[in-house]
This record gives sequence, C-alpha cells and structure tokens, in this order.
Amino acid sequence: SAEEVIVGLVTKTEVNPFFVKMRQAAEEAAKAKGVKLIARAGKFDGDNEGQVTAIEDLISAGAKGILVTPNNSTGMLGVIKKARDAGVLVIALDTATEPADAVDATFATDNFEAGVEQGAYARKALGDKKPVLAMLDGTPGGTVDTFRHNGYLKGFGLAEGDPAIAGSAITNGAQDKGQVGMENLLSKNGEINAVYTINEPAAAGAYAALKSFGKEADVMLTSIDGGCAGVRDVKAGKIAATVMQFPYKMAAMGVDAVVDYATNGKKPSGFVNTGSFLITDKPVEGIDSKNTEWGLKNCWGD
Amino acid sequence: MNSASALSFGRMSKIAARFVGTPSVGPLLVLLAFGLIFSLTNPRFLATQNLSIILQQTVIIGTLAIGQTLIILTAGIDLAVGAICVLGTILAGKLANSGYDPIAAMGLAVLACSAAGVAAGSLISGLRLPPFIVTLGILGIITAALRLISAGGAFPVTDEFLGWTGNTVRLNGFIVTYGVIIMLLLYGMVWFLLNQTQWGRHVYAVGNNPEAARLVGIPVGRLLLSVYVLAAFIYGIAAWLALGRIPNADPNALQTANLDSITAVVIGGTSLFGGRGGLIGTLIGALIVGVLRNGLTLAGIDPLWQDLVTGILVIVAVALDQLTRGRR
Amino acid sequence: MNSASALSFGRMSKIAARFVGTPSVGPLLVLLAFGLIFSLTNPRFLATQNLSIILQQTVIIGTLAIGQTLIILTAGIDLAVGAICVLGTILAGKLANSGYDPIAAMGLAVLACSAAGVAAGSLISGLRLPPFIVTLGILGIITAALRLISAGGAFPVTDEFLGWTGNTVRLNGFIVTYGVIIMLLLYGMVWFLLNQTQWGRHVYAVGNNPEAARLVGIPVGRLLLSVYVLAAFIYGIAAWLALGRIPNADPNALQTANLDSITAVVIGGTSLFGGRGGLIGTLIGALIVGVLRNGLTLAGIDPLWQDLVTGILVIVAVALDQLTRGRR
Amino acid sequence: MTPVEPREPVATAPVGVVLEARNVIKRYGHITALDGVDFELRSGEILAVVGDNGAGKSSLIKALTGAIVPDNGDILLDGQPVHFKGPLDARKLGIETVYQDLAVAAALDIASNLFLGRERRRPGFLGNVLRMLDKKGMRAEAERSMAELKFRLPSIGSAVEALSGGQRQGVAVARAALFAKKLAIMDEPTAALGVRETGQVLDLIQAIRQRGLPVVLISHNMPNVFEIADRIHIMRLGKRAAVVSPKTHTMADVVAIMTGAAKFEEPAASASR
Amino acid sequence: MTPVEPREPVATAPVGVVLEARNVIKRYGHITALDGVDFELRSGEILAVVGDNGAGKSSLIKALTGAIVPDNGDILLDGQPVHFKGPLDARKLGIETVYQDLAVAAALDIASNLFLGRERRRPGFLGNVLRMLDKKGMRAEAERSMAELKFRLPSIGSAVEALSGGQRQGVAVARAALFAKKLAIMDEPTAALGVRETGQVLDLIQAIRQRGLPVVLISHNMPNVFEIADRIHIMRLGKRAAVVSPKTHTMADVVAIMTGAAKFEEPAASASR
Ligand SMILES: Nc1ncnc2c1ncn2[C@@H]1O[C@H](COP(=O)(O)OP(=O)(O)OP(=O)(O)O)[C@@H](O)[C@H]1O
Ligand SMILES: Nc1ncnc2c1ncn2[C@@H]1O[C@H](COP(=O)(O)OP(=O)(O)OP(=O)(O)O)[C@@H](O)[C@H]1O
Ligand SMILES: [Mg+2]
Ligand SMILES: [Mg+2]
Repeated sequence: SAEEVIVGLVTKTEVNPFFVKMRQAAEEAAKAKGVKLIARAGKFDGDNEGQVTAIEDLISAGAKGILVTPNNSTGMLGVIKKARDAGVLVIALDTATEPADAVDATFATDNFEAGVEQGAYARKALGDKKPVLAMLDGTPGGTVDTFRHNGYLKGFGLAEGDPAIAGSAITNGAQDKGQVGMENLLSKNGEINAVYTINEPAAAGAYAALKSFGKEADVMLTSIDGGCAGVRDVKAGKIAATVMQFPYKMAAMGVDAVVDYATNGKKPSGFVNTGSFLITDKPVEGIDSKNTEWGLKNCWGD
Repeated sequence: MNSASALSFGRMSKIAARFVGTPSVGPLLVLLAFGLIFSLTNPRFLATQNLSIILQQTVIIGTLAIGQTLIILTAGIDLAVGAICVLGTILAGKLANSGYDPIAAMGLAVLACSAAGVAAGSLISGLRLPPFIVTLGILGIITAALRLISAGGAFPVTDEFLGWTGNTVRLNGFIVTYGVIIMLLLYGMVWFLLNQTQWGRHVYAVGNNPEAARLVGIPVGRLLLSVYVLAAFIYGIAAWLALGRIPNADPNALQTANLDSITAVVIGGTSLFGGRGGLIGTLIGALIVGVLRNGLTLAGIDPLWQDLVTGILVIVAVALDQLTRGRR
Repeated sequence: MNSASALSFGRMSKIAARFVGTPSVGPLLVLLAFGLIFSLTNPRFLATQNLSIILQQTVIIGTLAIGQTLIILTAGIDLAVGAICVLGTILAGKLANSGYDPIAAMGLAVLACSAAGVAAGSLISGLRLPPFIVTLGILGIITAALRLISAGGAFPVTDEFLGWTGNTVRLNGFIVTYGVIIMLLLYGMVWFLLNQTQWGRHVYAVGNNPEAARLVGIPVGRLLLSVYVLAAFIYGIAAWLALGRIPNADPNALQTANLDSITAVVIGGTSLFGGRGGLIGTLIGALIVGVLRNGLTLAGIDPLWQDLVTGILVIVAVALDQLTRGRR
Repeated sequence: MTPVEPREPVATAPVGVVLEARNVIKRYGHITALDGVDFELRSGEILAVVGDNGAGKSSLIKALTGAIVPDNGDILLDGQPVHFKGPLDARKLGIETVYQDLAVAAALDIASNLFLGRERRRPGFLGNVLRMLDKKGMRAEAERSMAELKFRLPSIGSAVEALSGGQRQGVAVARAALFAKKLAIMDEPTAALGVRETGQVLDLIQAIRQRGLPVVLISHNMPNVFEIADRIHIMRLGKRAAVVSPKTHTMADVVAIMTGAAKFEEPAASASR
Repeated sequence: MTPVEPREPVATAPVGVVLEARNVIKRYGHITALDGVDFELRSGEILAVVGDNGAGKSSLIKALTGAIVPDNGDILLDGQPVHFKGPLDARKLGIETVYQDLAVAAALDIASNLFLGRERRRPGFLGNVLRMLDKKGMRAEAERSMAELKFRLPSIGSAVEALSGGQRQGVAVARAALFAKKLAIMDEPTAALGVRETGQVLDLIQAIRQRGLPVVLISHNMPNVFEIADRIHIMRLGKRAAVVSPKTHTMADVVAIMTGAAKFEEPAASASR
C-alpha cells in the first residue's frame, strides 16, 4: 500500500491566533481527507532560520507537500527550491514569495490592499475632523507589517512622516504592548482621533487605554484580521471596523491541493487571492463593507 | 584605631556611608534623574494622570520581579516567570468562564502556579539541576500545555472579581488601581520577609555562599524550594493583576517577561551571582524601565529610536549606579 | 598513601576517572541516547541526508554558541549574540548589494561585529558593568539601528560569495555544506586556544576566581575585552554562515539566539558561574537541541506536544549529565 | 619508639565517651582521605587532633559533623549510633564546629554571621507570629562576644569580607563558642590569629570545657596543643596513628609519630587510660 | 621600655634598601587600615612583619604589590618611585607575593595554579607562533617544586579545591618561590601548615635569601620569626610601631610593642643599623 500522505504546514509563529486558526483548519482538512498533517512554526516574527529548519525536517520526514507562510518574501527561497527539487509541492499561504513563481502556488490575502481598506474607511468615517493619527505597528520590518502599515497610510491619504501622525508604537501584535503603547501616546497627545492597529489584539489593548482616558467615543479605532474576538469587538462598538481575512480558507485549500497532487499528480499554480472584507456596523458611503452578523458567521477563532 | 578614625571622620561620613552603602540609592538617583529630564522635555510627564499610568504599566512586571528577585538572590534565575503567570490567567479565566465561583477559580489558579514552583524548586534543590535549565524546561512545558488547553488562543475574561484589580481608586487626587496597591503591599510584605525574618537572612546566606550555609546548618534544599514556591505564588497573584489590566487570557502573552523582570532586578542593583541586592532596588528598577518607555514616547521620540535610546540609557543607569557606590 | 591507594584502585578507575571526569562525556551519552531512541521511532532519522541536515541546522546556533561559551566561561553572558550576527548579515548584504566587492563587504561586516564586541568588552572590563545589562543594552541599540538602516525590512542577498557557505560538498558520501566545515574548524581553533594556550588558561582563571586572577597578575580587563571581541568576531563569521543558509538579510532574525545559544552551552555542561566547562560540550549541546527538534518532527509528534517534550527532555538531558558525574 | 594507645576498636563505648567513630572510610575518587580511622572524645576533655597536611584531620571532623557522609564506618554519640545526613543534624544535637574554611557568608555582616542559622526572634507577637528577627539583641550579643575575644573590629555592622583574615576567624570561633551545647569542634581556629588573639581563643576553649563540654581542637601549633590538650589524637595517612597524653610524651615524640619517624605498634601502657 | 629604631622617614634611601614605603595611608570607608606607615626592606635580608589581627599587615603588603592603590604615600623600588596600578606591574619587576587568601583558581589543577599568569610555552614554532603551552614541562616542574617542599599531594593534576588547607597554601608558597626575581613577600605562608611542612617553608625562605633576594615574611608565629628573621617590623594600629632585631630583643619585647604594652618613643641606638 502507498505510504501515508504527509502534509507539512509551516506558519510564522504559534503565537498569533491567525496561525493557530490556520493550523486548526489544516488539521480538520487533513483529517477529512485521511492524510497526516505535521505542523511546525518559527519561534517569532522573523524567525527565518526556524522556518528553514522546519521545511528541512519536513523534507526529511517525507512530506508530499508543504504549506508555508513565509516570514518574509525572500527568506525561504533556497529551501523551497530544495523541497521542490525533491518533488515536494510547495504552496505559499498568506504571504507571497518574491519572485512569486518560486513556489508552485500562492493562496493569500493582499495585505497592502487590506491596509488600504482600513485606512480609507478610517479617513472617510472621520468626516471633516482634522486627523491626528496614532499607529500601533506590529514588528517593524516584517513583510505583513510593512504592507498593512503602508496600505493604511495610502488609504488614509497620508505620506510617511506627515505631521498628522502623532506617533507610533511597537506592539508585536500583542494586547499588553498595544495597551502600554496607546497609554503613552495618549499621555503625549490628547488630540489623537484615529488609531491604526496591526491586528485585533493590539486594537483591544488600544481600546482599554482609550477607555481609561475616557476617549473611547472620540477615536476612530480600526484594525485588520477578522478573528471572532475582533468581530465581537466591532459589534460591541469597541473597534469601528476591521478587515477580515480568511486563514482557514487558505489552509483548507492548501491541504486539498496537496492531496490532489498526491493522488493525481496535479499541481496548482499562480496567485489565488482568498480575499478580504471590511467588517463594520457603521458603513460609510463609497466603501464596500459587511456587517458584524456576516462577520461572526465567517470569522475565525471562536 | 578604627573607631577613633570613624569618630574623627564625624557624623557626616557616617550618614554618607549609610546612604551610599544602601544598594538602592544608586537606582533611586537614576530614577529621579530620568524623571527630571523627562519632565523638562514634556511637562505632561509629571501630570498625575501620567504618573499613575506609569505605575499601572509597572504592575505586572513589577510584581513578577518580586519573585524574580527572590530567586536571583539565591543565585538562581527564572525563565518561566511569564509562563507561570499566564498559566494563572488562563486557568482562572477558563474556570470562571465555565461557571466556577470566581474566587475559587482565582484560588485554584494561584495554587496551580504554586505547583509549578514546587516542580521547579524540587528539581533544583533535589537533583541540583541548574535553575536556568529547569526553568527553561518548565517554560517549554507550560507554554505547550497552555496552547493545548486553550486550543483556540486568547479569550476574554469578563468576570468582575477577576477584573477587580483594574478598578481605580482616588488617593489624594492620585488615581491608582487596586492592582497598584496590591503590588505595593506585596513589595512591603516580601521586603519584611527578606529583611526582618530568619528566612530572609537564609535567602541571602544561601545565595552568597551555599556551602557555608549548608555547613552552619541552614536547610538549603528546603529554603530553595520555599523560594521557588513563594515566587510562583506571587506570579499567581500577578496573574490576577494582569487580568485586571487586560481582561483577556492569552496563552501567548508575557513572552518577554523573563528578560523584562530580570532587567528590573539587575538595574535595581541585585547581583546575578546571588546574595547581594534587595527588593526596593527592584521596584525602582521596574519603574526606571516604565519611566523610560513612557518618557521617550512623551518626548516624541520615534519608536525605532526609542529602542536605541533605551539601550543606551539602561547602560547609563547601571553605570551611574556603579559610580554612586564608589570604586571597589 | 594517596598514590598508593590510587595504584591499588588500578588502571580501571583511572580510565573511568578520566572519562567521568571529562565534563563532555555526560552530554555525549545523552546525545547518543536521544539518537538511539529517534532512530528506533523512525528509520529515516539515521539517513545520512537527515544527519547532514541536522548538522546544517546546527550551524548558526552552533557557531554563535562558541562565542557564548567563551563569554560564559568568564562568568559573563551575552544577550546581543543574535543581534550582532544579524548586524553582520545586514551590513554584508547592504554593502554587497550596493556594489561593494563581496569579500570586502563581508570583511567590513565582520569588522563591524567585532566593533560591537569592543564596545561590550570595554564597558564590561573598563567600567565593570554587569555583562547582562551591557549586552542587553547593546541588543537594544543594534536591533534599533538595524531597523533604521534597513528601513524597508528584510532584503535578499544573492551574491555568490556571500552565499558560498551554503554550497554542499560530498565527504565520504556524507553531504555537508562549507558552513558546517567552517563551524567545525572554528570549534577546533577555539578549542585549541582554550586548552592549549596561555590565553585559554587565563579565560578559565578569570571566570573561576577573578580576584585571584588579578592578584597573580593576569590582565583581567584586557582578557575580558579580548574575549568579547573574539566572540563578536565569531558572530561575524556566523553571519556569513547564516547568509549561506538563508540568502536573506532580515533585521528581525535570530531573536531567540541568545536563549538558544546559552541553552546549548548549559546543556553542554558549562557553568553559568564561569570557570568550569568546555567547548566540546557546547557542540554536543547544540547538537542535542537540533536532534531533539528534528527527531520529534520525524517521529510525527504534534508541534504543541513537541515543545512539551522538548521541555522535559532538556531537563532530563541535564539530569542525566549530573548523574554521570556522580554526586559531590 | 614511643608508647601509644592500642588501636583496636573498643566493642562498647567506655564510660564517659561522648563522641566515637569506628573504622571510618572516606574516598574522593581514587584518593582515600580516611582509611579506617577510629576516634574517641571523652566527656569534659580537650582532645587535640594533630597530623601532617593532608593527613585527613579536616575530613575526619567533617565526617563527625555530617558535613561529608563517609563511605563506611559508624559514628556514635553518647554510645548511640547516629547517621548525620548533613551538618544540620549534628547541630541539632548541640555539636558546633569551626570549619577550616570558616563557613562565613562574606557579604553579610558580623552579627548576621555570628547568628547564621541560629537567628534569634523578637519576644511576643512580633517574634512568634511575624517571626521577626531580634536584630538589636543579636547585635548586642555579637558585640559582647567579640569583645570577650578582645578582637579589634571595625564595626559589628561591617561585612565579613571587609575583615582581616584573623578577624574573620574570630567570628567563626565566637559562633561555635556561643552555641555549643554538647561539644565543640574547632579546625585550626588559631591559624590566622595573632599572639594575643590566640591566647584569647585558648582561654575560650578552656572556658567551654569549664562549662562541662568536651572540645576537639585541630592545630598545627604544638606549644598550644601541649598547653591545653588533655589527650592528643595523632593522624597519619588517613588513620589514627596514636593517642597520647601531653603529660607523658614530648612534642618531639608527637612530631615523630605524626611524620612516621617513630613506630607505635607496641601495646604499651596507655598513658591516658 | 624597649629601644627601637627612630620612625622619621629617611630623605634618601640608604644604601641597600630594595623596597621602601613612606607615609602610606589607606582608608576603607571610615576605617583607616594604614595610617601613615613607613616600610623599608634591605637587600638580602629576611624582614618579618608582625602585629595584632587587623593591625594592617596585609593591607601594607597589598599596597606594596599594587593589589590595592593607597590613598597617599610613596613607594620606592631601588630608590626609584614606582606607581603600581595593579599586581601585574609589581610582578613584572620581579616581586612575587603569597597573599593571605592565597589567590588560587580552585577549579584549576595544581600545575596550572603554580604557573598561573606565568605559563611556559613550547619551544620553537608551536610556542612562538601557535603560542602553545608546554603542559608537560610545567607539570614536571610543578611535581619537582612540590616535591621539594615535601608535601604529600594526591596528584599534580588534582584541582586545587580538592586539596587540604595546608596543601593549598603549599601551592601558593611554591609559586612565589619559583618566580621571585627581585624579592618575595609572604603573608602568613605557614598559617595552615603542619610542623614538618612549616620547617620546609622556612628552609625555602632561607634558600630564597641564599639566591640573594630579600624576603618579607608576615607571621604570627614568634618562634618562627625569631628563628629566621634578620629584622622585625612591628605593626600597630595601622602604623609601624618599631623595627627591632631578634638578636637584641626578646619575643616578650616584641609582643609588648605589638600589643601596646611597651612604649617605644625613645630614639635609642638602633640594633639593626
Ligand atoms: N576590603 C576591605 N574593606 C573594608 N575594610 C577592610 C578591608 N580590608 C581590610 N579592612 C580593614 O582594615 C584593617 C586592617 O586589615 P588587614 O587585613 O591589613 O589586617 P592584618 O594585619 O593583615 O590582620 P590579620 O593578621 O588578621 O590578617 C582591618 O580592621 C580590616 O577590617
Ligand atoms: N573534596 C575533596 N576532593 C578530593 N580530595 C579531597 C577533598 N577534600 C580532601 N581531599 C584529599 O583528602 C586528603 C585529606 O584532606 P584533609 O583536608 O582531611 O587533610 P587535613 O589533615 O585537614 O590537612 P590540613 O592540615 O592541610 O588541613 C588530602 O590528600 C586531600 O587532597
Ligand atoms: Mg584541614
Ligand atoms: Mg592579614
């Protein structure tokens, strides 16, 4: 009988709920298809070495296909080539490689576009108020971080370094650091009326800080991710809007593709945008959005 | 001759010696110096609201650093400090969310934290394994266990009792949370233990010279065990304070807590080789870190530059401390 | 009497003493035990290709751990090890990408790394600041500086010379990269320095008893400086090896390198209090970590459980080492 | 040719033997530090233990006080076998020891070191419930007992690491003297002491004996040994070579046995029986 | 009432003075360890330094060898002022010292400790270019010089922490003897030594003198001091109380000066001039 089909999944970290959801979705898909999933991850945002090591181990373990969310778009190229040379199907999830054809296929969201959506909404919703913006970044230099940050500024209509940017803080996407960063920025400038956040945990931290300053009603707090906790925060009015992504879609499609390859030898190709949607209960004109009811049905996490 | 020359030096030198000899004066001066500089760059720094915020931001690391201080005084080190605290938040949250009485939930969580301390302490005192490795191992075990328990990741903890430590109270116009008060109470209590009881003496003795401690009949193993358990108990309390600050149980929180708490301890003047230092220094050390972060933001320094400046100022802080103590 | 009884014990005990007394035998036995277990759970583990991969995976941390060993032997600690190495990759990449001769680019990068070592070493030996704080500060400074330099984040480094260490060569059917060979050469050279030269003796003496070292006339400050500079130089070489493994310069890379390299050193049997241990143990320690990670994956263990099992096995490894050395 | 006590182990403890050891063996790797040593301390006596460097004196007393666990042999206190798992066990039975390497915590002050492991608590609620230290009381007591030794000290609050070699030794000796309940063992307590201070410590040892407690004194200083010892236990190569009385033997005799220059097999009438 | 040497500092170094110190002051916080002490070591002599515990003997020799930097005072070697910034400076000029706390690296073996800071390299390429240690040679030399002291040692490869107190002291003494080029200073080198070993060390000191080097010997053992010293420098309360000759003064005289029982202001004819 044929050897058990092994699907490898290499996420950026095990820390981020986004990747936790991705792994769970992959596990479910693997179970449904009767294949074995071995998941690995880097230890932190930027752990290229950890991801390379994981892919090498998965090649050694005899994986048929490897799904990887590369930490940055070029870091993984060598080992990906090694895997493909060894006949392993490699699919990039969530983040594209550079060049994009270094992998067989890419199932991802356009993070820059997601940032643009967030920024455009925030600017519109702010109305004619003069914007005073605080930015709660993730880990500076990370690919996703850069795309979302730059996208937001573009959507918001500000250039990097514009005086309307009152300040920024590094949150590593963590709630506690989001809270500390927001508190200190509010201490510095009480006029802040728009807040960019890298993800929903950072937004939750920011909300707590805003609340303790009594400013939660006056500030346009937006985010990206689409975790259920985040959507609930939108519903509760804590976050004005978030941009939802679909990690489970990426993972499930990835597992299916590997199984397909193992049974039929068929390889997927190209970039498949798994899409993103702005979720808000306070839509503004000219910007497509879905309400939280839809959001709660399609969110990830629990 | 010695007493004669001491007298000839006069009261002055005695007072100076008393202060310069106290290990926490150096850090205190550094803290005041930073405070002064920041209040000049931005007057908002000294606003009571801002000071109160700095205190609140210090609550979690400040409390964890109490336990870390105890362990470092015994020449140990604790890399599991954040993991044990997170264990507390997750357990308390899970239990409360699944219908347990919140007080019982918190109690059980603190108990579980203490149990982690029992495990660490037993391995270190019983098998004489290096604390670095034992706590690193426990860090891995707890982190993994937490991810297994809380499969889906973080979840909100809305119970009122569990979040109570985040409520504010006004003291003389100064707004603080109950969490701040509890942290300060813990500092007071552990300070008392360290400085006024036999147990505290023995902590210093074991850290300074474990063989001498053994020879004079101090039960070194039992003492180490008690230190790790007390520290872990405090991490459990810190879990309650953490839920007050962030009503959310996240298995991935506090990843840098080990480095942060050790930093507070070392800036506070406690030696990583054990037996020298104290708790007041740690509180000041934690505040120095908080003041730096807050003050640099208020001074409008870009976060990328903040790390740079913080790196330099941390070194400067310890160098100043060294200087105030005088040479060898 | 002593020599008499030594003789009566016979050659046997001498040989035993030689081996049990050598600090790296414990870790070696642990490594072999883990290897045996993993080869039973999955025959692929022993495939030469897999073994060669484990070696390659050990290259970066294994090389960084050489410098970390030197520093820990002097009773220091280096938290900036990863940051300095990343500094090397970013500088070499930036310079090469902007048209510098790649050899000059790499040379300058190694020089810059060494300069970071000069900074750390000077503060530690000159101002007698604790290594923990100095290297923590330098970690912050370099991390921030790197983010400022490489504003856009990570970038690919495609130069052939910079990536050369990733090329493979077949030795007796065993495929290794030049990086592995360079790492092993570095181990050999530094082993020689530590065990066969005056400088190495002084490293041990300074770590074991700095005051005695000073009194017998060892230039302690200069020695510490040389250790930090040599270590940083090695981190610079590690940067070259890292570019061979991943042709990409990323300011956020290697964040856990400090903990990982210290872990390799401690598992290898070197004491964090300085003066005891050795380099061979460190290599074995680094391999133990690599074997654990690889072996658990090959055994198909869920990554959540892997952390748990790794946590336990790290403790077990050190406990076994302790046992093979016998009690006090 | 010096007449000495026979070395056969006695079957039952003779009357008045406080601490006894039989056939104690201790090996360190391939070094045999104690090679079947016997030992006998009688009530109310000052027993000197002498021997060359490396003869095993310190190892012997460490075995007697639980600081090391011997590989073999029995230890009896008041004729009852005891098994010390650590120094704490011996201390609980009232045995106080000055170890050769002093066992002080250098970073702590003199008073803390004097009371290390034997701290006093405040009376009443503060002490019983809060377990608060009686710092003042301990400090006063420390002042008193260091003054008794006539040591010049910088201040009772100085860290021990700031003391001269002899001052440090004084702290360790004062500690043992202060707390001995059953017997005191002193491993070279006067090695670093000046003439005057040595005299004080010898007086102190005699004062302890006056309290009815026997004392074991390890010393290389033969005049001192002959001045105050009742019996002299001579170690050689990890064994008890002889036990002699200072009344019947000269310093030269003792040195001769110690260094192996004199034989000592003959079961001559023991001077100390 | 003992006649003693006058204490005024001499303007120029008398002929044959190797090491001299004038008005050296050292304070530790509010403790004055050295209170304006003078010191004079003549060529080829054995100078004993005696004094109560805490009198400042160790502080004095530390100041002379660069181990501490005095707050005030001049140090002259062969009449030339020297400023030692650390022990290395003194060692480079051929001054070897046995410190009271021995200055050994306990985890290293005996041979490594003997040659600590003075390691020998292999001849030729290996030594000059690769700077390889001559481990065998050092080990053999260590064996030889420890054997000369007639110490019984477990093995030259044992770690120093596995040695008895006296054996450890032997290592430190052998080191100083082996490397002294200009003069040797020994702070209580026989404190932990047995009778036989003490004799060996005294012989060794005399052998060093035979090599033409002066020796400073700090000791509390008056018989030893009177046996080998040419002159005796008496410390009291951080000052030089007197310098006397063992030929003209008795032990009782010396102890009396040391403890302050005897006065010594009168500028009587110095015995040692
Ligand atoms: N590092 C130090 N810090 C503070 N005080 C010190 C220090 N070293 C020595 N002292 C003090 O200086 C005085 C002289 O000490 P020193 O060691 O020179 O005496 P000594 O004559 O060598 O005594 P001993 O015979 O006991 O060795 C003592 O009172 C001692 O307490
Ligand atoms: N921890 C140890 N490890 C190995 N060998 C040891 C250890 N302790 C003592 N020894 C050896 O045991 C022997 C006896 O040592 P011990 O300290 O009992 O001698 P001692 O009679 O007290 O000598 P001294 O008069 O020099 O203090 C010595 O040869 C010594 O090297
Ligand atoms: Mg001894
Ligand atoms: Mg002295």
